[in-house]
Order: sequence, then structure tokens, then C-alpha cells
Amino acid sequence: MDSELIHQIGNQARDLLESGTVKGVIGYERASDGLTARPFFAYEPAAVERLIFDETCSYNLVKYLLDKKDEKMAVVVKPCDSRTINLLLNEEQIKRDMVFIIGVTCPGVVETSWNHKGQTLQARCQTCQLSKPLVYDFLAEHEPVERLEGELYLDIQEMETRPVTVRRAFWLEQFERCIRCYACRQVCPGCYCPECFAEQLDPLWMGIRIAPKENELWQTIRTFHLAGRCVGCNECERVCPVDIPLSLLNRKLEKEVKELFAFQAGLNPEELPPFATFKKEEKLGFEE
Amino acid sequence: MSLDNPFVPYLATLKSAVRLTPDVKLLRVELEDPDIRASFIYKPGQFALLSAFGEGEAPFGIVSSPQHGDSLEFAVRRIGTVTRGLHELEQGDILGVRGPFGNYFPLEDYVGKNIVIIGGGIGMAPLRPVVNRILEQRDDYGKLLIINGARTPQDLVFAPEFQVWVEAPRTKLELTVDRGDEHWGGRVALVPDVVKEVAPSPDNAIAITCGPPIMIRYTLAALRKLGFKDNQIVTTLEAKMKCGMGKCARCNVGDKYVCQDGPVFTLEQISQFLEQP
Amino acid sequence: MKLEYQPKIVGFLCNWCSYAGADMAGTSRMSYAPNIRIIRVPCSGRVDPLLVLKCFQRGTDGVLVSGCHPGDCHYNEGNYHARRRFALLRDFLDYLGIARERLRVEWVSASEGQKFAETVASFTAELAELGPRSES
Amino acid sequence: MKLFTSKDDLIRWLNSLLRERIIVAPVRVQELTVFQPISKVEEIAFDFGNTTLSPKGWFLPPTETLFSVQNNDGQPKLVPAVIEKDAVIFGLHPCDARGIALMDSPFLQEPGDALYRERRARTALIGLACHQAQPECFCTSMGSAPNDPSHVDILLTEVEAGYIVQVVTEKGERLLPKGFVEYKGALPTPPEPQAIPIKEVIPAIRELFNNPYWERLADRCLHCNICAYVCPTCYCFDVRDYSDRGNLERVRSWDSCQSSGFTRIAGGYDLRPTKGARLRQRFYHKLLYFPEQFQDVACVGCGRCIKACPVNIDIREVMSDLQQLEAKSES
Repeated sequence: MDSELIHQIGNQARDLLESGTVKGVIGYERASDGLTARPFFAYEPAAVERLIFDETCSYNLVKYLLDKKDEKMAVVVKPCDSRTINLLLNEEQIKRDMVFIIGVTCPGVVETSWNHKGQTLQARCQTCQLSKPLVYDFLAEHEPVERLEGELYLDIQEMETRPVTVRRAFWLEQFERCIRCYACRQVCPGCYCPECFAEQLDPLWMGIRIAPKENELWQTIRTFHLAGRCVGCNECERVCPVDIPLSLLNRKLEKEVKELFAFQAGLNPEELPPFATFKKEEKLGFEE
Repeated sequence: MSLDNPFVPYLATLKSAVRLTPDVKLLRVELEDPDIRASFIYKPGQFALLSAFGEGEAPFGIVSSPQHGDSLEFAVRRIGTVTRGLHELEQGDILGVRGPFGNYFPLEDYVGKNIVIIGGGIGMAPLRPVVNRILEQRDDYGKLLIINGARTPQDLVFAPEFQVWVEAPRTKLELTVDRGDEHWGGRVALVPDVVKEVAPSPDNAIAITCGPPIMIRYTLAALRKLGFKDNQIVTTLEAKMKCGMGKCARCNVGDKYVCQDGPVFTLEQISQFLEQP
Repeated sequence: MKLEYQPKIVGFLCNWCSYAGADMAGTSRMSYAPNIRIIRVPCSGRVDPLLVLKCFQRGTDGVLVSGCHPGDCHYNEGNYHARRRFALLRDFLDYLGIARERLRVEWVSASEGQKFAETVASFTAELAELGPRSES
Repeated sequence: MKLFTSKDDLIRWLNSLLRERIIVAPVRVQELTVFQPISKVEEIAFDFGNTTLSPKGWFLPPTETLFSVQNNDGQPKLVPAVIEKDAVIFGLHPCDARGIALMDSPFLQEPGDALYRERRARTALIGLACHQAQPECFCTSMGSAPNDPSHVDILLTEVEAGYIVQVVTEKGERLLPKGFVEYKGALPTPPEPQAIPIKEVIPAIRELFNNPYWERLADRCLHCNICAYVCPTCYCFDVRDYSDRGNLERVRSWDSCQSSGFTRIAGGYDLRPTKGARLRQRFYHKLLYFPEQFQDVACVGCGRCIKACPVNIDIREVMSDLQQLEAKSES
């Protein structure tokens, strides 16, 4: 735990609350296991004492801004999370002047679950390209953070080389486990439709059965709706109670979108996302 | 609804479907099995779950009066998928019925009292058997005031029956709409405002109300202001239901299950659990 | 055995070009495989991935999405959007084990009855070659 | 009656049971341990803390057909689903058995839930006492214990060289093979899970219905369905029709009071429209409404929700918060 970093976050949060600049500060506090972190909403200056920051703070707190559109909030944002800010600005889900971004430099986070703290950095951190948030109002930084260069898509490429029938069997086995708790959707900052297709009754897309075919429809469309929008925070995979490797789905589309459309979500709040635009001259593998 | 599996509905035939308003139909259904028909005993205020097979099941108040023959009547407003399925049924088609469920208006306890009925839109449906019952046993009750509102004159669900209502002794019918049309010479006002304007006396009175949630909220406030105590105000609640038997744990308001403890409640029973406006 | 297997195809055809092209194939009495069931849509850009997924979920062997040639969209740019969408969806379905050959996108104009007939014929042959989907 | 069996004999017994009935047992799937029907006794995981999902799914499956609608010369005919095979759930811990006993209250209460009742009647429970308490466990505070035989038909307790077999019910006795010898020794001392104060929660909670606490707690809650789905006593379900290529069925699936459409009716009105109201419902149902209806608190202290909640909403912490809030409001 970097006490200097926490000190800076806490001071900034206290100032914002005491001055009335924001209604609340969304940060991290210690979880009930005394070991890992959990999201924390501080509304009073005294509550900032509870704020922490360390390698267990993997939550992407930007999601919570979607619930707090009417009040100005401050939010603690890691470099990776800042892409989510850009995504939501791009999609006009949040207003820049309604958010105070407490950026924080981050040496990476580890895999955690309740009462368990992993030893190694999360896979996404091992290839993280951002040394500081892309957007912030205040930056809490301490030691400079080194970036590692790694191969981004080794696991995806490995999957691609398997025969199509093997992939089919693999995915059906994964989808069979799905209990449709929708935690993947609920935690996802890109999932904010007022009515999800999964719950629409008219037209009825997805049947009530919690069964492989319906689950496949769910996971396929969920992922596809995030094509060119997923910022790779990997919260969905972290929260999945039955360990479905969702990053293998999300990052496949991330890779394809990069290759086909040269686009990465959340890097630039002004850039049009791939499905909002097109190039007349592109063929994309279809004969004319 | 077999004894073995309470989720399996009784089969019933649609005897007739009469359009009451642009989006409400009165469905008259008859249970197929004569034994079940004979044993399907219900009271004003109780409800049944109707199935449009392929679409699903939803709860509806039984709007017929128990003593009026073998058919059951339901006023169904087309608003979602199940009600669409029910609206699309034709005479002679089969549908499913489970019930009767829930409690009922304790009309025997109201003998000798003045009754104020306040219904809005399709919320008038569960109150219709109450009106009919009081009219049939007119001498048992004091004054009867009916305040019935709807969005437009066309949406007054039981308009064909108004004549009978107003001609009954010691009975007054106050109609109101949110928006009139060229033929409407009556009141254009919101139901809670009509309650305030007509100002029924709370003395020896019971107010029974049903309607859209926003109307209910302001009507309750208006009644309280007129001096009605929470135990003099009776309402019947609508909730999403999947079983009708207190098993699916969905329709509770506080610790009361609408399907079993309700749908009829006094305000006294539920006020602490109503969401604060 | 392969001869007996008749793949089922669902075709989403745009109202302005490809549906008319299919019509042209019919009125010109061109014969093509009877394996396709046609759904007319206003534009290839209207074809939601959900519709395609739903077809595969319910046991379809192949899905054809067909619209106006790029540049000829009745709504100017619907098919450009469709092109991006289905380029990505085809890759993704393949990754999930629904072979890329099972989703075909063809640009067919109102005058290309011949092309439509050939498309259906070759798609049917290709699907027959692939055989039934394992799980349906 | 206390008997003893070696592990080898236990395996032999399970093999003979498997020949005539379904055995549902903890099986390791990747990192998870889940209850599922086994095809070989070797699949059973004997050593596990708590399974990822509770065994409730055997009685209230994530999805099941209630009846199918068949077309009989143009007239619909409703064919109720039936349960055809006997089963044994092997290896459930006492807390999970108590969870099943708690689910009995709503489902067996008249009119009984036919499918549940049938499965319950045709399923025997062979429990496995816990030899270790997990950090998230608090069963002893919720009326159970790591070695509680109350709600199983047979309870096994692992000791050196084998298992002590406690036969609890006649149903259990009928399952027993010949040849298990009597066990004369004492039962091993059970582990001690964390104790939490619970008595004062129930009276406290009623007063806190409109407390802002719930909206604050809901700030963090994602309103996913994990807590409800891993819980051995959560039994909310949804019922809808399902059709696939001409087959029409009425289907029941798990649902959760946390999902946004749970109480929303056609037309859009929602009885519990806010996140706070939904989250409050979860705890009120467990700690107040369920006990009012059926005596017991609808929590067995297995701790699964604590472990699985993505944002660490810890029911023990909630109970302690409620007591503090109530104490504060009284003083």
C-alpha cells in the first residue's frame, strides 16, 4: 500500500467534499476480509479516512457514474479506467463538468477474490500501455510507473488455430455453466441500456430457459454489443461466479476491431466508434 | 389447476370478448370441467391468473359477480405480451385459468356504512363487482358515491352500466376525464381533485379505491385530508405475480403478500411499507 | 448420405435490390435450390446480429444477408454499416465455432436474378459439403 | 445409531447406489466445485470448503418445465412434468441441508409445489460433516452446526481410516448396505466457525425500513443475481412460456429480487423501483418476512454470498450495521 498515494487521494477528496465541489467521492476502501478492496462512496469529509489505494483495487469505479448523473461526483480513476471515462463521454452518458476525476498512477493490480490476494499482476496489467490516466482533474502520483511490453493476444491466437469444431465444443461447455446472473452485464460500464435485449419481452429475443442455447445467445450478443466499445477492464470476467473466460470473447473482438477498423475504444473521446462510421472503399472480405 | 400440480391451469373456453374501450376487452370465459366450474367459488375482490398459451400468465381481478351464472368475466387492458395474447383470442379459443386467489372486500363488515368508490381507468374493474353487490343489496348499505375517472371519455370502462348505477336509490356517480372530446359535457379534472371537490364525509364511511399508482397516491392523501382514517381506506393492489400462492416471493409489500394477504388491504395494513413519495 | 442432407438457409434480402433480384430469378424461371427461406427487410443495414443468432439458435444451417451493392443503398449508407457489422460478426461466429462459411453476405441488385440464383445454389452446395451443424 | 465404514467400503456402497439411482455430488469443474449428477463415483470431490453453488438446484433447478402444452386435434392439452427417478444427494454439508429444510416451508406448504415435493420425496440426503470452518462460515449463529445431523438422512463424519456413519432417518436406513460395523468411539470435535450476534437484528430491522442506509448500501451494489443464485435458501423464481420449433412449455427459472424487472409490471409501474428498495427486500425477506411466515431466518450461514459478491456486500456486516443503527436511533 502506497501511503503517499493514499494521502494525496484523501486530501483531494476532503477538499472536494469540504468545499462542496462534489456531492460524493467514489473510491476504494478495505473489504470485510481486511485484505482486499471494495468500492466506497464518501459523502462526508470524515469518511475520506477510509479511502485506500493498493494493488487490490481492480474495480472499475467509472461504472458508478451512470447511477449518479444528477449530482457531481468525484471518482478515483486508474489509467485503464480512464478509457471508460472517454467511452462514456463519447457516448454522451456522462457530462465532463459533472465529474471530478481523481486520477491515480498505478503499478498494476492483482487477481483478488474475497479473502484472497493473488501474487502476480493481472494479465491485462502485464501488457498495460498507459503510465497515467488519459484524462483527469487531479493526478495522485508517487513513483513513476514502468510500462511493460507484452504480446497482447497470444491466448486468442491460440484459440483461433484450433479446429472450428473444437472451438464449438469449448464454447458450448463454457456457456453451459452460465447461470445468467447477469453480473457480467451489471458490472460492465458499457452496458447501460434502459432495457437490455435479454429482458425484452416484445420482441422476445431470449427465452426464460437458463440453458446452453439461450446462454450462448446471451454471451454472443452481449459481447457483440461491446464490439469497439469494450475498454478491457475485464471486470466481467472477474465477477463471473462460474469462471467463464469472458476476456477471450471481449479481446477477440478488440483484436478484430483493431485489425479491421484500426480502432481502440476509449483512447479518444472525440473519435467516432467503428459502427458509427464506415469507409466507402473498404471491402472487408466481401466481393462486390 | 390440477390438485397434483398447482401450476397447471384449468382449461377454459372464451365465450365472448366485448370491446369496452379502445384498449380494454371484457372476456367472458367458461371453465371446461363442470365440476371445477361448480367448485370455483369466489367473492368480489378476488383474482385469477389467466394464461394465453405461448405468451404466459398474468393476474386479473374477477369482475363478474359470483351469483351471475357460470361464466367468469375479466376486463383486460392490452398493455403487454400476455394481455396482447388474451386480446387476440377469438370466441371458442382455449385459455388457462388458475384461481380464485387472494382475499376479498369484506362487504359484510361494511353493512350500514356509506361507501365511497373511487376508480381510475382499468382500476375500476375490480370495483365493479363491489358496486354490483351493493346495488343488489341496496338496503344493507348507506349512501353510495362512485367517483370514476379515465384518460378520455372513451376510456370509461363500464360506461354501458352507468345508467343503472345512477338510477339506483341513494347513489351518486361522479365522472371525470383527463381530456374531454367534442361530445363530453362533463368534468375534466384529475380524480384526486374530484375527491377534494366532492368531499365525501368520513363519518361512518368506507372509501374503496383502485387505479394507477399516481392516482392512488394523491387520492390517499386527499382522503386523509378529508378526515378518513387509514382503517377506513381500502385499496386493492396490483403486483407482478408468478405463482399466486405465496411461493415466488415477488409480490410482497413489506411483509404482506399481495397474492395471499391481499390484493385487498386497508391503508392501515400497508402504509408503513409504501415507498415514500 | 450427403445427398439426403438438405441444408436450411435463411435469407435476409433487402427490399430494394436483393428481394427484387430474387423476384427476377423467379420471373425469369431460373431454377435454384429450394433450401432458402426468404425474409424481406427494408435494408441490409436493418439486419440485427440478433436475427442471425436467432436463426442459428433455432437450427438454421446458413444465413444469407443480401443487399444493394455498395454505393447503391436506397438509404445511402445502410449497406456500408451492414458490411462492417457482418465482417465482424462472421469472424466472431467462426471463433465461437459457427464456421464462417455459414454466414454469407452478397450484394445483389434488382437486375441480378442470375447472381441470386447462383448465390443460393453455391451456398447450398457449400453448406451441404460442410454437413449438418453438430449440435442441432 | 453410529456405524463405521472405510473409504473403500464407502466407495463400494456409492457404486451400488449409483446403479439404481441418480447420485448428485460435488464435482470439481476447473476451479469450481458444483453439485451435479455423476456418472462415476471417482468424480466426487470429497475435500472442499463450500461448493460454488448450493445443492438447492436439485430441488429447484435453474430451469425446469412445469407442463407442456400439447395440441390435441386443435385443442390444447396440458401435460404436467413428472419426476421419474430416485436420487441421492451425497456430500452436502449440514448448512446446505438446513437450506433445503428451509425451502421446504414455502414449497411444501399447501398447495404443495408438485415437482419440488416429488423430488424431495424421492431424494435422500447423505451429508458430510465439515472438518474445517471457512473464513466466511457462520452456521452456528444461524441454527446449524458443522456436524448437525438434523436435516440429512445420513451424516458422514470423516475420521482417520474412514467415516463415522450416523443414520438419522428411516429413509437413510433403507439406503444402508449390510456390513457396516458399529462405531463405539466419540465423534470428533467440530470446527468452530465465527459467531455473530443475530438475536437483536430481527427486532431492530423492522424500524429501519425507511432508513437511508439502504440507498447508501445500494450505491455499491451492482444488482446482479449472484447472491441469490449461490444462496441455499433464496427461492425466487420466474415463470414464462417457452416455445422452440413447435414445442410449447411453461417454464420456471431462477430469478432474483435484485433484477430490475423483478417487480415491474406491464405498463412500467414498479413496486420496488429503486436499487435501495430492491437491496432492502433481500435482507428483509431473509431476516424479517421469512421468519414471520415460517419461524426461521432464511440464512444458514454458509457464507457463499460473502465470498461471491463482486463488491463485498457482507451479510454479517449488514446485520451488525442494522444493530448499530437501531441502537443509535434508540439512544
